[in-house]
Amino acid sequence: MPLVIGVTKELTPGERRVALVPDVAKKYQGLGAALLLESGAGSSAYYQDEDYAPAELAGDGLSVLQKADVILQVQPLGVEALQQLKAGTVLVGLQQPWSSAERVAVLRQKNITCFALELLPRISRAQSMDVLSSQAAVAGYECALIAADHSPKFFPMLTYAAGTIRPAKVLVIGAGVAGLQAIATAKRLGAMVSGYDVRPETKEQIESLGAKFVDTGVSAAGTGGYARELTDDEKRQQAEKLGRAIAECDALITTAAIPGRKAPVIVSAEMVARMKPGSVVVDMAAETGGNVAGTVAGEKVWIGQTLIIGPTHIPSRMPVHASDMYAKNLYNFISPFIKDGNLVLDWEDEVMAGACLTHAGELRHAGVKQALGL
Amino acid sequence: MPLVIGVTKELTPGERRVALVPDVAKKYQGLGAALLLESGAGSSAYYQDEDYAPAELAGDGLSVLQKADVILQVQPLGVEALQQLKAGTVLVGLQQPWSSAERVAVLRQKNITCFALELLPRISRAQSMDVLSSQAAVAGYECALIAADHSPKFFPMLTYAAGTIRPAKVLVIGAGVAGLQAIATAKRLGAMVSGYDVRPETKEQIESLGAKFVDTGVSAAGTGGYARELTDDEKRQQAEKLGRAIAECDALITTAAIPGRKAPVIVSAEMVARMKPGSVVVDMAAETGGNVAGTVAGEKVWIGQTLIIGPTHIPSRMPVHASDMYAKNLYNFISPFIKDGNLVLDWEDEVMAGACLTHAGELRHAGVKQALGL
Amino acid sequence: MAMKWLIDASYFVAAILFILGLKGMSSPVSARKGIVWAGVGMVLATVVTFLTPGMNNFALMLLAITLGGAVAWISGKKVAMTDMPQMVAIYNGMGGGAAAAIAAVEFARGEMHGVVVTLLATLGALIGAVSFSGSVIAWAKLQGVMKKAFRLPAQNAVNIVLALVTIAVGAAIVIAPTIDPLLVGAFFVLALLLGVIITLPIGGADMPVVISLFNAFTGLAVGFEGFVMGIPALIIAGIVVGAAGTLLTQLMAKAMNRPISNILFVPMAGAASGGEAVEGEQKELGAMDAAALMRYASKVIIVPGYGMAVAGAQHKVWEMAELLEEAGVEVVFAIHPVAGRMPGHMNVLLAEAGVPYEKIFDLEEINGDFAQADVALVIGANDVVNPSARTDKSSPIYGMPILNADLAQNVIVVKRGKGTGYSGIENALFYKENTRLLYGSAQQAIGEVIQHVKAMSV
Amino acid sequence: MAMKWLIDASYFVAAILFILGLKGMSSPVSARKGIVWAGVGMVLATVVTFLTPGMNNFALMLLAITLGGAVAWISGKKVAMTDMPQMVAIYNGMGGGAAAAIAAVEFARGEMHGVVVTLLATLGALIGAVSFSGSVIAWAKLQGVMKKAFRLPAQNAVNIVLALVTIAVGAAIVIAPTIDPLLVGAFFVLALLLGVIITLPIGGADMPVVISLFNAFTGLAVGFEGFVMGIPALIIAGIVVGAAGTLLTQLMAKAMNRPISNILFVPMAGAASGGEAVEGEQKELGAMDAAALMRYASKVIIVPGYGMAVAGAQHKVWEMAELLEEAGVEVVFAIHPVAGRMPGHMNVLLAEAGVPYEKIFDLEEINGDFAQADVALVIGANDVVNPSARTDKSSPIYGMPILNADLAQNVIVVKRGKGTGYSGIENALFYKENTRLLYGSAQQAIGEVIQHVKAMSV
Amino acid sequence: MDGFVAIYIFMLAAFTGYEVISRVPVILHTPLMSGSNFVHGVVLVGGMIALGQAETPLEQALGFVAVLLGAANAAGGYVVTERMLAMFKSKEKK
Amino acid sequence: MDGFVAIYIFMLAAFTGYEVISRVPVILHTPLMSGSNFVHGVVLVGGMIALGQAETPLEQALGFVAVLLGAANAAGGYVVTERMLAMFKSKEKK
Ligand SMILES: NC(=O)c1ccc[n+]([C@@H]2O[C@H](COP(=O)([O-])OP(=O)(O)OC[C@H]3O[C@@H](n4cnc5c(N)ncnc54)[C@H](OP(=O)(O)O)[C@@H]3O)[C@@H](O)[C@H]2O)c1
Ligand SMILES: NC(=O)c1ccc[n+]([C@@H]2O[C@H](COP(=O)([O-])OP(=O)(O)OC[C@H]3O[C@@H](n4cnc5c(N)ncnc54)[C@H](OP(=O)(O)O)[C@@H]3O)[C@@H](O)[C@H]2O)c1
Ligand SMILES: NC(=O)c1ccc[n+]([C@@H]2O[C@H](COP(=O)([O-])OP(=O)(O)OC[C@H]3O[C@@H](n4cnc5c(N)ncnc54)[C@H](O)[C@@H]3O)[C@@H](O)[C@H]2O)c1
Ligand SMILES: NC(=O)c1ccc[n+]([C@@H]2O[C@H](COP(=O)([O-])OP(=O)(O)OC[C@H]3O[C@@H](n4cnc5c(N)ncnc54)[C@H](O)[C@@H]3O)[C@@H](O)[C@H]2O)c1
Repeated sequence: MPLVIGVTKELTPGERRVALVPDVAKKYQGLGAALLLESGAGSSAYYQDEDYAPAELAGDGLSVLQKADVILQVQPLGVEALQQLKAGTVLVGLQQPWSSAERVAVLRQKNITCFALELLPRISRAQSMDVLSSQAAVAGYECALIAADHSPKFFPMLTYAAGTIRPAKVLVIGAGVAGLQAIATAKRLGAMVSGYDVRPETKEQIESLGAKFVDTGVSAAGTGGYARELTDDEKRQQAEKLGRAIAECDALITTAAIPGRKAPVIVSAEMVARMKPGSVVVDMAAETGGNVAGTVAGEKVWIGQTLIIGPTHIPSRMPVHASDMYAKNLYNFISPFIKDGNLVLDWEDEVMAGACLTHAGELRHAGVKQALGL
Repeated sequence: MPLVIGVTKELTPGERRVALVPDVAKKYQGLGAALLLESGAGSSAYYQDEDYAPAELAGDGLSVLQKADVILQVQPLGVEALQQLKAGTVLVGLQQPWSSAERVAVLRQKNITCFALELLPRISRAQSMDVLSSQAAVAGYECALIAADHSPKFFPMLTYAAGTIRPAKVLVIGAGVAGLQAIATAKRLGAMVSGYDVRPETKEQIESLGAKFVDTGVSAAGTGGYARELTDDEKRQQAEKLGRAIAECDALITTAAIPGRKAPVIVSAEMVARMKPGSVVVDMAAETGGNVAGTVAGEKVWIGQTLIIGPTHIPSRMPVHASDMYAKNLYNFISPFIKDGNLVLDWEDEVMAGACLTHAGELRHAGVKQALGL
Repeated sequence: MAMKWLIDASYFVAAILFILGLKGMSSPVSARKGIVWAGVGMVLATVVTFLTPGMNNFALMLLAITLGGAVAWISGKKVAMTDMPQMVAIYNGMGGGAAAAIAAVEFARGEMHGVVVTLLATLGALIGAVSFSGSVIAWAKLQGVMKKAFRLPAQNAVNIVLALVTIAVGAAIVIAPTIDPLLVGAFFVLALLLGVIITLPIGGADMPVVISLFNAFTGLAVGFEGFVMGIPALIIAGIVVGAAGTLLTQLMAKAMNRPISNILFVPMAGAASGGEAVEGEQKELGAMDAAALMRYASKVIIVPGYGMAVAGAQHKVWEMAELLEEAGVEVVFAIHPVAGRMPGHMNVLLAEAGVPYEKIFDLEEINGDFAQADVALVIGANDVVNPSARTDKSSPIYGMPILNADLAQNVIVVKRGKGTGYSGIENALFYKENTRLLYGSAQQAIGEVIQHVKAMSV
Repeated sequence: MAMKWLIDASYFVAAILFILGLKGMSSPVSARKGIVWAGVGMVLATVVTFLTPGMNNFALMLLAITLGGAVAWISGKKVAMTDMPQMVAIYNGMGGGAAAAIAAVEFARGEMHGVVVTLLATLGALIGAVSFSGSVIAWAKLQGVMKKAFRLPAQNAVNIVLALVTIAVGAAIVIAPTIDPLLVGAFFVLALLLGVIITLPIGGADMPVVISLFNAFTGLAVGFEGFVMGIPALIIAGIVVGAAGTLLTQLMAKAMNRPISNILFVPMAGAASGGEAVEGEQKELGAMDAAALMRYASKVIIVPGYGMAVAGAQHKVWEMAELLEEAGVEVVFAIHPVAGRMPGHMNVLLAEAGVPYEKIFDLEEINGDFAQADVALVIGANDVVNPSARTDKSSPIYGMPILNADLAQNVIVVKRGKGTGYSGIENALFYKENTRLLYGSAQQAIGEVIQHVKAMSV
Repeated sequence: MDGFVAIYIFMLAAFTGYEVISRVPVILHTPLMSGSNFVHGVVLVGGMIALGQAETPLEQALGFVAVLLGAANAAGGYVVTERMLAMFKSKEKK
Repeated sequence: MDGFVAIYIFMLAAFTGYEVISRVPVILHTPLMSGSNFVHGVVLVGGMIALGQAETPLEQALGFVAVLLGAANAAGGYVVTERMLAMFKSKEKK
């Protein structure tokens, strides 16, 4: 009996991605694995059941959960779904480990081997498995488009028969993967872009895209490519300098995040109040609380004459490519351990071991253990 | 008593532009004219009443209509509003002359001098007054953004850690002012763009933006920069070649128009059916019937796995700059006749005379006369 | 002996300085150093010549030097910059005259050794005399002293016959065992006449080429007389100038697109020029001149048009602008409201090329600046710089505001040929006095300009 | 008389051909024509020499020519391309030897007229002999016949003393009223020894410069012997080569970043080289070499990295690529999945520069092609071409797929200095045999390359 | 001087003259013409020697003319060239 | 030959040599070195004349060496240069 890899429809509302795309399905089959797909799993991302052939199709998600040895998912499975799994099932996908106490209990109890790609060590070799990066790239691009689309102004400079329109000013706060992508996209559209981040090395990175760096004199270099939280004093200084840049811009895109925590609030209500009429804010961090005071996740709110957009499920706005990237990341993560139709995990592998949330009834990840108080 | 120039809130639902912006208001005042502004007229375009100071503010539109000598408007005034005007009032703005039989009757009866900027002769000197061009530029840009925003794919090429995403293919049909702008914007975003138009000179123009021209071998060069309608045979040939290009693209933007007529239907239901799952169509001509079979103005409809968007009031998506451009166009049209606070029309002026719909009780424009059967 | 050695050595150094001087003058960077070096060589050679043993007539010599030198120096200082070409012509003619006079002295002394020396002396005399009288005519024409272009009925035939006769007389002098003063006299008269006859029919526009040719002639003549008198400094300087001058003449003729033969030999069929365009002629210039004009300008305004878009030349244009800026030139872009074929056409392209927004100005912002610009570079634009929009009521573009490119000191227009623009009308700007056309598709033409700008910035 | 005239004229023509030949060889376009012209000149000069009146020993002469010519011809044909430098050295040494031998014959005949001629003969002999023995040593070292670099204790002092003694003996020969065979013999021995002693300590990398120097020496020696024998063809060819060779030596030394004095005079302080980097040295190359390598390549793969982004060099890079393509080179871009600092970083930049999508390949598509590429041009990339990712388990980038730039025939790396990349680790690729570093910020470095590519495409 | 030596000198000088200016920008054509015009002003030296050796009044007269013209050539050539090249001055400093 | 004439020739030839190769791309350094090496192979002519005039066995021996070495210089120089330059062939045709 070869390894059965299962994929279900995503149940989270607003989620349109799928953890397996036809191209990648063929590769799994090439490794000798059998595929079990809930019928219509890819349809929200425009992938048709027949494209996955010769994967086996299941009429409902339940049978997939019950039969599969490995389950690929985008959003974490709910507790009920987890209860359906065979003992020893391997789960691969995003698991929101920092808010997973209840799920972890079930995972341990059912002896499920759960890989949380949020925990993936950020080493060079793991880049091709890094769903956070790939989905952040999608999100950054989308947020820039949302900003341009909602702005009541042109982004590019435009000389026309009766005059000249100066280019819009776009400010991007947080220059991680998503922020840089947003900068690049806004630049492409012709806007005058500045970028800001607490990590000092981002200055060169922002400038390498032809944008300006807003220098506040505050640095928050953390470890592993992530940022640390700032002290209050630093926050005040940052706020002062940033406030000015924010007041000047026509569109503001915020992408700041600190892994495992609520997103930092960087743009205060007072800053928003100083923005120009008709300015637009896209808060990419809305789902984790938002970088901007007043953001409501999933809504567009007006604060004075400023529109604050708090988009959620951003990669789902681009399900075809977001799924494609996601599925390839998962494949790169798990495929080294599939040999001749069998899954042989190698606990010596630092990437695999590092991304493991639970295995054999244990919560394996120290950071998560601490965060959940277990 | 100086000339009073009046501006009211636009009443048409969905219209967010305003015919006068603060910068231009100052210029009118510099010519000695007095301004009468309905309070809040600019607010939908983010222009505040106080920015127009020292214009006089009127609490309601009615008093503006009754007092002003010249009224600047975006959308044509309704019959009721027209009834309120003083005899001899001068109207400047878009008038939808081809569907204005009822309004023309009132205009004539009330001896109103009405300038329809749709009728503006397209000569070089008049380019700075050409609202069709300026608003088309806005619309073209917006349509490209709408397409990008709704596409489930990346427009640009993107190499990331687990592979490469090829750039999206965008096809723009109709390469007038709006079409070229859409091409330029899609190019900016990194898509592979092709363009198509019946006028042969557009080939060079499309290529001058770095896009490809889809050659169908059909030409429909008309007079005055506009296109003529095609014969059935030509339509068939065009359809054949175009069909292939449409089936290949990820996003389709249509902007084809023939002035004074319903927009030509270029993309048939059968062509839409051949499009790829997840493809997006933005039909800029939706308001005048659409270039695509199945377009519904103001709605997004799914035909199979293809999303067809029929946006309306497109320039209102960008009211700040659209109003700014529009207001400058109007100013360039009417200001040459304002001297020391008086309006002195010069009927020798070919641009002014050419744009006149009614004056002194007469319907002046031969083409409109014919079209309305008067 | 020591004196002779000193003199020889000085001549040697002078010769080197002349060569280095010319080398210097062939690059804008070192040109001024070049003339100074050559000047030092000249002073050295002149001063040591006074030390030559066995010389007489020092008073006369000093008088001649003072007189000739002073008059030339003062007139050279005073003359207007625009009259420079004729001054070069006349000074060059004097050099040719001097060479001829030296030959005359040698003939008068009757001391020539051998056929070769006589041959060289005669050749030098011929060339020098032709250069002398020809240069005088060239000067007279350019100076306006002589107005019309005189043309003999069978100009070419007359030229050839006269030349053959002169050469025959010269040959007779060389062959004759002793020197016959009559023959020599006739020879000089013929040679002088030849110079006049050749130069008379040549028109003003071709004059620089002819002057350059006479310059090469004088060089050769000096070189030959150097052989006769055995002074290597004269030989080297003369021959080097002769060779350099010949090349230069070719280069100049090429830059003007006129083969030398066309200039010297009058075309057979009737009158030459005759206005082909109503308002003058489109004057071409090469990429190198365009490059030099801009490289040594203070301010350049670039006016892009639809042609730049068609050629896809925006990247090249920006590269050129950057190079010019590196060289200290102020470069800005002027965008006309309706340049191209859609609103913002030029913006899209310039953004694509990476031109920063601060360098882009619209019509209202920039129109006052053209008068201060050294060069307006119009790239594939036509209607938007057509001055008839200002004045000609019948023009289809009458009333459209235009970019005042015509007010710049120099206008360079890059286009492929005589194509009109969107409105299909002629553009008087292209025929203006201070306008030059750089023909070619913009991408390639600007590419060449770039190459030359780089060469000038080494 | 007629024969003498024919011979002289032939020498004259040969001299012109030599000059034109060298001129031709200084541009890639005409280089092959150049050697052919020089060859024709050589044959002409050799053939007419047989006609010289009053010559004997024809049999010996033919034998020597046949022998020397045939051996050299055949060995020249057979030698591997990589062994060319030592062949040039040895042939050059033979030329020097020939010049010295001619001087020896003249000394043996004892017929020298005047101090100047003796001086020239002696100088020629000295230079020729040094060039001869030095070249032989250079050959031996390059060929591997002589393995170690011999270095005397006080090398520089020994060199100077030996040179002074040799010159003193030479001076004695010149001053002496008659020629003393003993003195002459000693002189030649000393001169030969000098060549050996100078060359012995020079390392293999510096050899080309030294060979070029000896080449200039031989030229001068030939020129001097030409003066002695009164054969202008020798004078001209010799001196022209002497001057050209001197310039060339300077250019080569400059291209290698080694002043000539550093090469000839051993640095005082102990051993010279000494490995500073673990796995070898980073070998620099100039923009001109980079340009030439790519201009004459068939296929170039460009690997852009974060450094290109930092430098904002994308426009320049694409311009260079276009120029190369015009010259017939196939140029493609290879984008590593994680080049830069965000997904698609390189895509954004290349799109901005206008690189068409068809020219952009990702890792999987292109990795097989590097082995067929003549040049891999790595621009500001580091980690993504680091071969340690393949093999070194301890490396932080172990396991990351990399672009196989190291498989290309030549690798050119553009970076500012010894900065590491994102992972902060050394890159063995930069120290590989076939890798050359072009230092500088990418924008400026590629700009220079462009300039040189253009110069080569005239 | 020996005939062939003269020709060699001629040939080499011609080569030198040709090479030295073979890559001159058009903007320098006129100054360079003027500069080479100055250089052949060295004919003055020939004139001086001719005049210095002149004995008869005719010879003296001709010699005088030669020196006069030569001096004018040299002096005028220098001044004019110098003025033309002055326009390259400001830029050189940058 | 007169001393100063010799120096003039020297000077001019040096100028010519210098100018002729002053703008040579690095890729041509080695071929050009080889080519100029070939050119001074004309020393063969000197050797031939020396040998042609040789009378004593010593002179003959030395002359023989001169010709032998000169011929090797010329022949070897040509072949090697020709081979090096052959790599520019394919490109020229384009
Ligand atoms: N901006 C808008 O919204 C808009 C819309 C519609 C119409 N227009 C009209 O378009 C015109 C724009 O003026 P413009 O000055 O930009 O353009 P233009 O007047 O159309 O002139 C373009 C010039 O470019 C030259 N050209 C074409 N291809 C070239 C190439 N590859 N390289 C170099 N030169 C090339 C042509 O001359 P050769 O053939 O000799 O090369 C032509 O003279 C105006 O009349 C305007 O009214 C503008
Ligand atoms: N793409 C992504 O999504 C992403 C995200 C995060 C991290 N990363 C990491 O980033 C790295 C990308 O590799 P890479 O090869 O592109 O870059 P890299 O390894 O960071 O190397 C960049 C090189 O460019 C040189 N450089 C810097 N400025 C320069 C300039 N102005 N001109 C010329 N050279 C310059 C530096 O050397 P000098 O200082 O000597 O000039 C340096 O060696 C990988 O390690 C990848 O894992 C990628
Ligand atoms: N080595 C690897 O393999 C690898 C892989 C992926 C990402 N990375 C690196 O990790 C870094 C972080 O990536 P990410 O996008 O996942 O980060 P993220 O999503 O965790 O955070 C986004 C950005 O917000 C910034 N930020 C946090 N607090 C802020 C504040 N108060 N004000 C302003 N900005 C604030 C962070 O510095 C970060 O740049 C990136 O620079 C990326 O290059 C490395
Ligand atoms: N001379 C001037 O001053 C001036 C001013 C403005 C515009 N113009 C020119 O007028 C032209 C039309 O401008 P517009 O944008 O107002 O046009 P429009 O909005 O009337 O039409 C849009 C485009 O649709 C095209 N079209 C019509 N039927 C079609 C079909 N069946 N298939 C494909 N395409 C079809 C037309 O050719 C036109 O290009 C433009 O090229 C513009 O350059 C000139």
